[in-house]
Amino acid sequence: MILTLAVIFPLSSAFVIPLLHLYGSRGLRLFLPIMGLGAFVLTLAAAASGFGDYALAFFGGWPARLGVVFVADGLSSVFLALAAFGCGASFLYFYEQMGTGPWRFYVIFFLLQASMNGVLLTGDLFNMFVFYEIFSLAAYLLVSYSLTWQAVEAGLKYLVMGTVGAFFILLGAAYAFIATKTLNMAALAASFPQMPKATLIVIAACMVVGFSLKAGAFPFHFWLPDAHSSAITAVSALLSGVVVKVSIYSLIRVSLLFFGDALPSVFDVITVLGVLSLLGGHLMASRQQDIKRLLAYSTVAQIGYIMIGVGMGTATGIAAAVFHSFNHMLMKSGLFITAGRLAEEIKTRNIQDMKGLYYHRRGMVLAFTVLAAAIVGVPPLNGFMSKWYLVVASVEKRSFLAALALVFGTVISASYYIRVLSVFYTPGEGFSEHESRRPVLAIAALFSACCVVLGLLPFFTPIWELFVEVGSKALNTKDYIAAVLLK
Amino acid sequence: MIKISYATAIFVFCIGLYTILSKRNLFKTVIGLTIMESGALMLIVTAGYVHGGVPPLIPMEGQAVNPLPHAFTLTAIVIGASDVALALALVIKVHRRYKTVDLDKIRGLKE
Amino acid sequence: MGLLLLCLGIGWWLWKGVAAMEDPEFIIGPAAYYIINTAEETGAANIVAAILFDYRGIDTLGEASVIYTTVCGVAMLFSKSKYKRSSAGLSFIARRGVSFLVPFLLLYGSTIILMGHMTPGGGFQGGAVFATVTILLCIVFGSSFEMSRIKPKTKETIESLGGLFFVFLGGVGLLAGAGFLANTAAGFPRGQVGNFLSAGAIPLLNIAVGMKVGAGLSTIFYSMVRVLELEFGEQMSEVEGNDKN
Amino acid sequence: MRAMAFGDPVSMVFVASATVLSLAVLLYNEWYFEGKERKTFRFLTVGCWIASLGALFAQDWLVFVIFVELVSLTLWRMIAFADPKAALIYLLAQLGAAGIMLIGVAGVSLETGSLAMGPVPPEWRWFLLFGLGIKTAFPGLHFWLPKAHGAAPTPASALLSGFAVKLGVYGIARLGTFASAPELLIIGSAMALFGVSMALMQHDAKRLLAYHTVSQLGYVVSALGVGTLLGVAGALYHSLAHALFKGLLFLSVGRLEKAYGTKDLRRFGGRAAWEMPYTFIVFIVGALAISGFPGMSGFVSKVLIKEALMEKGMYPAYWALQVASIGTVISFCKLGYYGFLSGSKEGEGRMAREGFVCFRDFSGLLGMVFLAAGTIFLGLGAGAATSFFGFSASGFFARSDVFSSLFIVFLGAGIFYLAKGFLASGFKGALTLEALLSEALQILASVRSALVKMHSGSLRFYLALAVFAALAILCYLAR
Amino acid sequence: MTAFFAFVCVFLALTALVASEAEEVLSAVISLSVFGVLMAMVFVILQAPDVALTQAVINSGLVTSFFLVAYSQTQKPNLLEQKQDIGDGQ
Repeated sequence: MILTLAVIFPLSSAFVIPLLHLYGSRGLRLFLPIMGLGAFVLTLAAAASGFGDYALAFFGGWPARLGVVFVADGLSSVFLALAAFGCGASFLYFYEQMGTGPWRFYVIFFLLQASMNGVLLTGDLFNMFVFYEIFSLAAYLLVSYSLTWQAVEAGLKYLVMGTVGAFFILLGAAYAFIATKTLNMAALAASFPQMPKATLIVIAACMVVGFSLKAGAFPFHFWLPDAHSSAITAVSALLSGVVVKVSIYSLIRVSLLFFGDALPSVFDVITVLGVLSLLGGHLMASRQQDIKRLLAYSTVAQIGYIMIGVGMGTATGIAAAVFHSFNHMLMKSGLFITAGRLAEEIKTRNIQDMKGLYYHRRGMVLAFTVLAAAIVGVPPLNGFMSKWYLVVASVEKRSFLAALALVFGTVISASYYIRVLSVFYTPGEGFSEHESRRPVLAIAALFSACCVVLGLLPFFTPIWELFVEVGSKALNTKDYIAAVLLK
Repeated sequence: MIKISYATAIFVFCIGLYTILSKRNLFKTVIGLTIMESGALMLIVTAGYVHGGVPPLIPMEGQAVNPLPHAFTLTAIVIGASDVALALALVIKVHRRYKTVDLDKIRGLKE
Repeated sequence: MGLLLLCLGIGWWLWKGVAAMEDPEFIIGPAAYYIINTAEETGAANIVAAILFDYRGIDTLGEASVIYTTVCGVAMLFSKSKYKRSSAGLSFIARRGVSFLVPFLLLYGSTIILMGHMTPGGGFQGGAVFATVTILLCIVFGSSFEMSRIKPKTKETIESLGGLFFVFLGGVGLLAGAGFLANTAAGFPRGQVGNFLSAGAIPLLNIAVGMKVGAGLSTIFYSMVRVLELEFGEQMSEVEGNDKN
Repeated sequence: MRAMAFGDPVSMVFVASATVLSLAVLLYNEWYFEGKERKTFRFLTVGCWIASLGALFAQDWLVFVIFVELVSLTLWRMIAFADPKAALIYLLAQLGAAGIMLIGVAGVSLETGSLAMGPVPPEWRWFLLFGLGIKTAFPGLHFWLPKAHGAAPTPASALLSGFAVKLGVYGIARLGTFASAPELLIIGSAMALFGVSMALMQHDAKRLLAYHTVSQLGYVVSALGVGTLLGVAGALYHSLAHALFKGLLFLSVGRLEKAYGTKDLRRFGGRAAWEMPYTFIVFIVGALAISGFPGMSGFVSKVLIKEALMEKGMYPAYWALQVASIGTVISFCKLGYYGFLSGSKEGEGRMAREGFVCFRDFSGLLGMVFLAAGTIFLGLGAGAATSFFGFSASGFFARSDVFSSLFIVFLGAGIFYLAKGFLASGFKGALTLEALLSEALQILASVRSALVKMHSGSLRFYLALAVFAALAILCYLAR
Repeated sequence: MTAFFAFVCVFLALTALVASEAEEVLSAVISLSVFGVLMAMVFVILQAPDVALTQAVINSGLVTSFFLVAYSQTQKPNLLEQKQDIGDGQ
């Protein structure tokens, strides 16, 4: 019941907004926060329901084998929580900045949130493709929302590459359907090992290419820096923090369920993509002059970290990847919100012109520093802990290339983040002296506080065992198949 | 019969991919998207075809064709159509700024 | 030349993937169940409509919201353009001929929607026919005429109402405790297979989707065509001439 | 993860050295800095002290790596005051070292199931050794040390060579089992010789001291390599003594630098001995200690190390250390002579009065006197100190040890006196590691520019690359 | 039946090639709608009436009209300067 509502409530609020705008625009100012809050609470509820045991929701009363089924297990509940916080923060930021003027933005925002919950919950391959299409279209539109020529060009390039990626996923789903004549993921997972090897290869390649193209892994990442840097602040925080993670979730779900034992070499491909994105992202980020492009390339690199975790294919690997996705959402959304707000206030995005910003906007720059320290991997913060678990996972699989890449990535990311921070802290010419408005500071402060808390948590509470348990549950497909099909 | 349609579907998919890669005109890219999408559709529909099949309507005489891919293709066609509509809207906007639809001139956002 | 090789390489791998599978003699998987039980479980004669609106209803809701996103997006992209000038209509003969044809087109579209659960057709196809009707009006009579007949406000209302109607029908299933978009399980009358009032909620869902797709696609076309400017000079006078009669 | 517990004798030694040194540096800061800088440096020094205490009390490798990174962060902040670029290189080297140690620690936690500090299975020992090597500036990995010391303000470099480098030694001590580790011996003696030879070539006082840190650590590492209780005791004693007298030397050079505004030996005033008598006296104490003059802490620890080496019959290492200590004596005579005694043309004009007007001037000297007293106490009270380690080296002041170290000191002074002209100029060293490093950076820069050219903005190229990657994946999966 | 289907498939591939290789965008769009109609015919042969109807209406009907509108937008010499239209520098 909760799972269906988590998708249907934001969807229906997206349908309601035009009516409110046309016939009762006074009500819009009241309804929007309610809808935003409702979507946030319902997504968290769906996450909570799925954490302990499998939570199922059958559509139309049909059993899993016939109709579509929503499955919430440990893996999807962590990503649901991630989506809830990310969307909540961006919604708050945009609502505080623009109010209810651009009501069409909210329609697309709620559609994006609904379809994201749909992808994270669905247990059916074609249904995942449909929801995937919705949130991709919504993402293309949000990127080109500001209608500046950069945003429109970035939106078009994102659309063309994203659609090519979507067609590869459609092809993969089609091949899976041809071989087994069913599209329910559990039924597919059961019948994948008996499939001829040639088809298996095609499905694996299509799925990996499609999802890593959407996630922005290295050879396919070219749209990401343009899209994330030319979008408005709320959207780039949303894209980098949350939208990219949903593709990672689908990659994890598909590669674990289908290719866990049928085609283990898929995980080596994912690791190689991860290492490539890590090196490429950091190298490109180290020469950027525009702060938002720097953060966008840093996202490509962090996606590389996550894919290395996934590529290990072990319980600790998946746990490290999931933990790092959550951390990265906190860090990157916070960084984009603070950097974006600073860039908007001083009307320039060039790092060199931001000299001496610390002495004029102390709160925002402090939050930026904590978040940057976290993303580089300075010990007490959560970035370090997730990097530590990634190293443990890669050492467990004896893949030293990945471990050394992680270390190399830390070193390079330290070099360019410190370059930015040193510009902030050198005393420079006077900007207009004023502190950003309350809510934005609150969001930034909340995110940096979460970074510190999550960094220290693994020392005092068994939070890491929780994640390893999520990873191991995601790994054993037999349990998933039994839970979905037999009930 | 089924193998021929599979071959055509894959060939059409490759033509679409080739159009996107090789042509410099933005409209040709969007045309390539449509062609690629139609290739994928044809692949899904032929997945459900059974020799000597009959359309899946209740008063069926003989073995009916598998109706499941038809539902997916319906959805995929409409998804493709909305993709193309959005792509064309963005193409118009890009044309407004660059005054051209030549892809090699639309390189404002570099490294 | 290299690009051709790339694509053919992909094509060769795809062909190897497909060639490895033998042709099916009979239907396996859930489709076999659908073919046997659609008649008595959903009462719809058209199995594809039954799958679309009953067995896998959430897919269609997703589908409708894909169109809804595109419509809202395209309207957003063009909402800031200031130029609302009417596009030139066609000659008198074309106008008279089309005005004769439009009612039949509307009739055809509505039959596709309403008979969706018996004959091939349904919400999407019917909605698309309605959209072609509005496009026809827009081209033949000029966009200002079409705007006067069907205001963008009404189109948006129809679209949103369609979506809400769909979600409401689904909610009925949810309230009846049989899961979202439940058809006969939620108490919708199944009726006799083959006649008009049958197949529970499927015709209603068809209407909802028809409203949504029809209004949506015409809004897309309208917001794209609206900013079409006039050729300077000769066409200007011709437009005034047409509008008088 | 049982993280914190009171350390055993090994960590107590390092805790003592850390506390003494940071106290001295705190006092010295009062004099060295003015205004806002003083406040931040006070805060940074205390932070560095606390972080190193955390590292020394850590009972498990992960917490140790975390606190070591925090120490290098605070030191980076200190160095960044003077020269951000050198500070960045320092921090990147430390982060890389910590990363590689992390890999080793991950391996350890996998093999032994627990993260407890202690002997490490041989397979992962190399990772940890590599990481700790960067920290203790093994010969190949020391590229950051001279640059960091050259640029850092004096208190920072005192802290840096005082106990930041010592944490690496502490790690190696924790790492070592009681079996003799031949690789440590080789590395130790190589470090000793390399450090001294490079120091002789320097004409910048701080870089000279930096290379001496490398060579003194060579002593400690080779002592650890011996593997016997005596070896470990010698190593610990020497690292404690080294922390004190190296800190003392750095602070005194710092006073020279502040007074004469330059670090270059060739341009000192020449009459510093008369103008700054107290600094000169304290410098002499430090120089004698480092060259192992009997009665100083250096002497005791060197004797311990040499005895340990002789006991296990490792003659090549023994003779390497002997030669290194001769070199040390030569270079400190050079530092003393050019720094304090002989003048040079450019240095004439500057005059420096060492007035004691307010507590601030006084506190600068107080810190150094504090360290000098510590060195002397460690030297004379050797009997009490060694009992602390649980064994009694009775005949400590055996005549043979006294004579051999006296002989080394006078031999070194003699050689210096003869080759004074040759050493004065100090030519640029031969193969500096910086060339190698910039070579690696060159490759990185070319890879990066190739990447930048790839992001040409043309959509067709992006898609072509995506399809090519898809094809590559297909071929890989199908092999 | 198979021979007829093979003929349609060859014709289909030809129209796709024309749609991609034609110099003039208008002729490419027209051949795209022909391609859509042919695809509808293929779906009929493959016993999929629903899909054929949708394909006919949407791909050869609506998508072609969108293409034509978009194409006319870009060909129309801009009567007046379009600066405001793009809403630069939001």
